[in-house]
Amino acid sequence: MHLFAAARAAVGEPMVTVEAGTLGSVLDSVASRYSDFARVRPQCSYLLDEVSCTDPSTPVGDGSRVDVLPPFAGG
Amino acid sequence: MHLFAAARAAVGEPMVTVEAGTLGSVLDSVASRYSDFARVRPQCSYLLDEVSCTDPSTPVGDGSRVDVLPPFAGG
Amino acid sequence: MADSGPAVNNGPMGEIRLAEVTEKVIDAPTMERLVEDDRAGAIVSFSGNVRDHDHGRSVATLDYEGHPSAEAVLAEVAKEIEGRFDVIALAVSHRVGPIPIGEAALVAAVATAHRGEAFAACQALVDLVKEKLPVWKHQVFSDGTDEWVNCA
Amino acid sequence: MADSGPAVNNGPMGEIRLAEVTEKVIDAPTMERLVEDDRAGAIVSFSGNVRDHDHGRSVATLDYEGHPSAEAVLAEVAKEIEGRFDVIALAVSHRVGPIPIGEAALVAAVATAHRGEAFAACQALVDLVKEKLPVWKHQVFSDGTDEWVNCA
Repeated sequence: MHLFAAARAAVGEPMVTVEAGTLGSVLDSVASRYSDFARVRPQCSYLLDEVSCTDPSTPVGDGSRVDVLPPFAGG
Repeated sequence: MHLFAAARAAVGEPMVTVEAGTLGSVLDSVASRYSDFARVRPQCSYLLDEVSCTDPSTPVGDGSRVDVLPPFAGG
Repeated sequence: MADSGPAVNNGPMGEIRLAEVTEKVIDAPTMERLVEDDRAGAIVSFSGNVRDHDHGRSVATLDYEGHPSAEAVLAEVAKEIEGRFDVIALAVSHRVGPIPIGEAALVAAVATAHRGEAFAACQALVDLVKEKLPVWKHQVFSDGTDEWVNCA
Repeated sequence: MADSGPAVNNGPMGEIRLAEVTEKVIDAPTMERLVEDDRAGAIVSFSGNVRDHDHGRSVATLDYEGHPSAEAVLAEVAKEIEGRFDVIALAVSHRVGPIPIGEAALVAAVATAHRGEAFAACQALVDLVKEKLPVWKHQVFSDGTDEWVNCA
């Protein structure tokens, strides 16, 4: 799982490795290890292997990449 | 009377001297001398001594200046 | 003001930094630099350029004529926009005389704190210039005919 | 495209002449020159600059972080705007990394035949960049505290 901006700051790492499961389960796993992540999580959107993913029941296989994107603030 | 842009082109002179009277009478006088002015006249606005003037019955005294302004096309 | 050159102010806020009618080339980057300000989050600039075609006809040469009051009117227009919007700084310049194809006839630049206001103020400024400025445009077409724009 | 530098096209019409995410200084005049075209009657440009204050607090330093897909997303955004409006030429650049106060984070320039379309297209382009571009802004305030903008 790749973390960006505020999500990376909350976790303290740009990348963490999590056991396969569903989008919801991998996020739960990160939240249980990094308590600050719970605060950022509700605001984030996700990419599963570069494709936008919103359903927490979506399966996340071994070797898949999840990108955690906090709210954009460009411009 | 000072003529600008299309009004000057219609009359062929940047300035013509007209007898005092009203705004309407001085414009009639120019229109009678320069036939092309009649075509431009309905589109123009007027300044009487630098102040916008729309009422043809407004008196125009000796020495007064009337500016004939065709529709603006700036920008 | 019409005969005394550019009207430049350097007051503290809502500044009109330039409102001029000029026979010289207008440099858009210079206009944008004029409105730069550390408080400004957004600068929107407009450049109205002379085109090689108008209503499908090829334009050969083009001339703008200004009334002697044009610069004073431009200053009033700038002031009205500055009063209507949250403007940090504003600059506007209209060129008169012959203008080569591709060069700017009108450049406006507006700096504001937020972007929506910058777009709104710059567009309103350009619209008001078009409506109020006593300036006329004369086009000569490639076939030798000519017209005063907006004059039927 | 995200890793292969600026996406520059030189097609004949509705051209996207630049859509880049860069760590370098963005020069607004260069962006405007990129969209110049003899067919263009109007060029509207937007420069979103880093401010010294945000919500009344003094900003000391400021950083933008971009997702690896940012440049590809910017190209899509530019294409969508080019499809929605009568665009002659368009250029857009977003800077990432540390940006000094007063310098541009985002510059967009749009050339069209008529002015209303230029304002509408440029504003829509900037709005869509703000909405879609995976870019984040980190501010450090003068009192030493910091925030990720838009993140409660």
